[in-house]
Amino acid sequence: MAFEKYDFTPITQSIHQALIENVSPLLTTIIEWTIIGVLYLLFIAVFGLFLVYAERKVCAAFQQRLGPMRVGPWGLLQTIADFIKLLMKELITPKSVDKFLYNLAPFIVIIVPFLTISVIPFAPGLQSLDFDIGIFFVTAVSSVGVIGVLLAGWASNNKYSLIGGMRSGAQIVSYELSVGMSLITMVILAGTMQVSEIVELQRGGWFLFKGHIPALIAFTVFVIAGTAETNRGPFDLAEAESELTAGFHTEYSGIKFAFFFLAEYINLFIVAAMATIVFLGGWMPFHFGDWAAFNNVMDFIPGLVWFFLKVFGIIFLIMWFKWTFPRLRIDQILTLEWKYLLPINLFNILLMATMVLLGWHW
Amino acid sequence: MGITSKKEFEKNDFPVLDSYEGGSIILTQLDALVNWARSNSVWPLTFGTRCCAIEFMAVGASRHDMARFGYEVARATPRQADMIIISGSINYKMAPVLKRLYDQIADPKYVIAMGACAVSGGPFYYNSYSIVKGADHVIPVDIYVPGCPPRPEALLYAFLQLQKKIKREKNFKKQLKK
Amino acid sequence: MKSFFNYIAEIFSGVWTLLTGMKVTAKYFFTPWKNVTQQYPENRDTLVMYDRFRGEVIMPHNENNEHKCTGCGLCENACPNGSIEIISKSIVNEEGKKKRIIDQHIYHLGMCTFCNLCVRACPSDAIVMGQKFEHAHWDRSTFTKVLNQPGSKIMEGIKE
Amino acid sequence: MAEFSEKYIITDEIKADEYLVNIGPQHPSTHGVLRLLTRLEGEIVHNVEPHIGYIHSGIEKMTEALSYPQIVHLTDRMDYLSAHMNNEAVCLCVENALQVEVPERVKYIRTIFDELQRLASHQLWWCASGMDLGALTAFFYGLRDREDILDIFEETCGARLTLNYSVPGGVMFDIHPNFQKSVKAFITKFRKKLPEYDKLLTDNIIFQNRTKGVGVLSKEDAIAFGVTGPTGRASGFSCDVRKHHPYSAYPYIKFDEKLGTDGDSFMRWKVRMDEMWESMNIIEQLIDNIPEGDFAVKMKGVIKLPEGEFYQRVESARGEFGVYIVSDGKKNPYRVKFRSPGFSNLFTINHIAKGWKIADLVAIMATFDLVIPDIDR
Amino acid sequence: MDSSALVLFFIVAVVLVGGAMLFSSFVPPTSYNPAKFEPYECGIETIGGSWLQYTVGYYLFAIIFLIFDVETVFVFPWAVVMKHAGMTGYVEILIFFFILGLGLLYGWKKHALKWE
Repeated sequence: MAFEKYDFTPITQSIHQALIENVSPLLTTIIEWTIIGVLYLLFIAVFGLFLVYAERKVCAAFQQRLGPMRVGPWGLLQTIADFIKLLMKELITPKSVDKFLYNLAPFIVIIVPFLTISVIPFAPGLQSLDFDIGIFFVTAVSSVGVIGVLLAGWASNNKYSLIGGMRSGAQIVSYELSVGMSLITMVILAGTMQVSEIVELQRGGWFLFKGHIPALIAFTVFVIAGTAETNRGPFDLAEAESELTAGFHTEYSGIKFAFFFLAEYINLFIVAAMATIVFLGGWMPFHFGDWAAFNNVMDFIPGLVWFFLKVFGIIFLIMWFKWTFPRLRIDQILTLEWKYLLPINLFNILLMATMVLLGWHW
Repeated sequence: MGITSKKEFEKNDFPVLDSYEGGSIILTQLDALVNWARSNSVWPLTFGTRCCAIEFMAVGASRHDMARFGYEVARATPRQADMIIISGSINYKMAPVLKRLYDQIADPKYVIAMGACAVSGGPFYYNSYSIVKGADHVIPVDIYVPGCPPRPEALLYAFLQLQKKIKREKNFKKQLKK
Repeated sequence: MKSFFNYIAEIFSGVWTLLTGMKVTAKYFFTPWKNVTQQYPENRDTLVMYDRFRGEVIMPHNENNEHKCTGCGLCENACPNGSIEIISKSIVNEEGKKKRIIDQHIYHLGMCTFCNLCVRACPSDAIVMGQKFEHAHWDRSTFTKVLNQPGSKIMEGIKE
Repeated sequence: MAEFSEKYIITDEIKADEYLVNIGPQHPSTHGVLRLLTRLEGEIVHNVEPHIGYIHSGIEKMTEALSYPQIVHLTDRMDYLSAHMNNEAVCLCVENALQVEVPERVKYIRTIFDELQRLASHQLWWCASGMDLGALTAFFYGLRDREDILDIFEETCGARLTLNYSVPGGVMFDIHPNFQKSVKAFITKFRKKLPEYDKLLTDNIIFQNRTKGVGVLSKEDAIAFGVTGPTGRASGFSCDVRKHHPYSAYPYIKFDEKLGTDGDSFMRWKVRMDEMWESMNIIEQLIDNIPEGDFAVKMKGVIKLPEGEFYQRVESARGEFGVYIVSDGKKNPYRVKFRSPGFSNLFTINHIAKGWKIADLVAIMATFDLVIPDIDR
Repeated sequence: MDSSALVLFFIVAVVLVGGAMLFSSFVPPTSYNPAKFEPYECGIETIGGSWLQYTVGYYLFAIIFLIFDVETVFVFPWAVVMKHAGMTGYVEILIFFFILGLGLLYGWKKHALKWE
């Protein structure tokens, strides 16, 4: 197919070959690691800053205003200014905090999305780690993130923080289940947990269309639960500003607070990317039946562009939730999970299994 | 058109701070960068006392849109805020609270006294027994905005003044001395 | 069984209300040309205040540097918060009579609440409400203003 | 600092599993500098103690040194969201005391301004409580529409918030030539916008779950606590001053008093939303019929009230606002007491927020529509 | 690349956070006053400590969560081989889910799914 020419595998392979022929294997690994590390660091920094900017512009558009305008053209440099300012802001460590845990929390919330992002395939051949249990790895690692929030809430020795942390604990622990189960639904359809293979399986059509009804239900559940997992939108109880001032990060200032902020946006990206990979065919172009001309045109758009288009679509959806709905109460959040999403999910898994068994999917 | 002339609008009459000894170019450039960042991302504390708080909300709202300056990220906790806008009167019971809030803001911090009450006590200057006669008796104030309440454009003008004030700061004096 | 159907119906009606809410915000998102934002520092050239807007108290002077204030002190009395102070001096005019005229009409902009009571009280329309609002300053002492310009005189024909 | 905190040591013991949290003075959802000393058990609110005084400015004492027009100007600063109602209350009180009959035109203008002010206040309440419940976009929509009313105010009175438009004997200026046109344009526009408010929040299932059945104030309690305004009417307590003690142009017009039944947060919300429709109806009845005539009667330079006690109540956006003037015949009053609706409304909070969660406390506060300088003066 | 590269991502994250925090703790301006290092509580001094016994309303949720989380671990392998396991696997998981569902229903009816 046409879009195969955008495959990154030859490039990475040739770099690897060139290195391994000229230098020792150990040095090769070190050089490759350095390149990948720097690339990912740059990607996350730039993408995180861009997402913050995008969020501010999107919410401004929802609210009939303009958003950042005066820093750079159309305010493009706004988040860079914010970042430099936060870097140049005093770090306050209150006397009463548990110093070790207080400083550990930002590390945990950043490490977790960094580990998760490693398995995401951006384009053909552009994936650093390809486990055969990729999906399982994502669910497992991302559940560690809550520990960072809990630690931040507890170590701050502040009442608002503690309440925020505890809320976040209950919430993320619950929604972890829904995320996992909606992924299970799709794993049944795919028959594998390897991320690259899942994308490859969607060459003939995205899983959202292949699995029709149960896939659609799973997608809805995944988006809702993913929003809750990132502590965003109507589920931002952990930092509910009108109740707990700033929730679990009340006592964090300057760059430490920025890391919580950044982690939220990387998590948002990861949720959107997972939805893209599992439901929307990753970097696969959109094909419609046997419209050959249309499909050929679609093929000319590189996989990287497709991937980010879909990711931004989902991110926009999640932002749309945030800027429309009022916040839920803690017991309602748990009710939504345990009385609605979980039974629906259990039922949905069986439905999907039945469909796969009877071959009713496309 | 009842507003100030362009010349007067652009006038910057802030007292100039001394330059570095030896006139270090690198530090001057770094200062310019840091001041650019700081002046363009001043996050206010959500703090409102009287009528001016409503005008402060109006500044944040769609019509005037404080977000254009990058100032819309109102933080509820002083640890993450950069600026207090004292929007209204401060009385003797509130003064320690205001002082404490100001103390808890991480450096650098800026204060805008908005409205007659915060500038001088305003309508409560002569006859009231409980109002502090100007918020600068409690915490140092950077910019004063008269008006009761000042219209949103007046507060936006104060933001511009604050930007001018931030842009002449020298940030690396302390490091130089060491 | 009935409760089960209620459960399903509840989900659908709930989702429907959420979607109507999302429709409202989407309507504004996709019509960005309807934005209501006025860009203040950029739109200064076209910015027009309402003619009754109360921005500050000013004392208009004509081209001969003459004003209408007689220094009667009614505005000082009318002011609820003491923003106006009148300092008058006595001079001897050409006819040899002693006469009290205004020396300084001091106006504390930082204390003024723009209630318009002084303008209403003024019998000779010497002070009016000006429209300047860009007063923000780092030094609050600049808010104390002397309204009558230096060397100004009272206009001919203003009754005492 | 230490001395400061010692004043607030709580006399009864803190139980082992009880959490003593200060909500306020600086808190986004207290709408000012109110301090709620809250005892929590986990998320559950055990007890709420409202502490006021953080914005106390002694207005009642100040009035004893001021003349009556100056008092009018000062009342702007109390309940700044219903500034015109406060102005009008003092003016009516002075006019009644002097037995001055104001022209019909003044009555009409004042009533229209009352209702515009009520609309502006309710819009601000809508957006602020939307923000408290976490719907941030609501905040912007409410303020966006409020700006249109503020434009009308500014065109006629020259101020956006602290109008000081009513003066004893009439109004300060005649209405602007554009006034009727712009008010009508606003009403047409807002009639289209208001259903959007419902779509965005009132019908929303999350919002309904957050507010329905939360913080129920029974009718008996409402009467016992002296709760007035939309908050009282939501409990079924018919307390509309416009209906029971009509003033200005209210006797000439037809309008419904919106009564609720449940007294929960949702009903308080609903009553205010209905009142916005009703306010627009009232304005539409009046706007075309403003009679010609003077906009003020000539008053003496120095207004002196006869000896005696005078009381006047008006319906402000928050409830019954009363002005009680004791005069000893001088140009300054002997004593002035303001009956502010927020004060009585606020102190029901412990009664109805007990046993609810901290998020519900915020929702209850939001639907009470508190303005702290109105409570504290 | 093999899974040892996870160490790389770990290191990158630690370097990012640690580097920025080190930079930020030395370069920016600082000032000292006693109130700055006390807990923030809306501008009032905190009454009582925060590390009290906190009543969590959800310990039952936590227990049910444990059950379901373990169950997820069991279901993942089944989901992968579902296509090959065929009818036998399907019936088995049906029984498994039935028992789980009963458990959830029991908890529901016993009001365990309620924030106390």
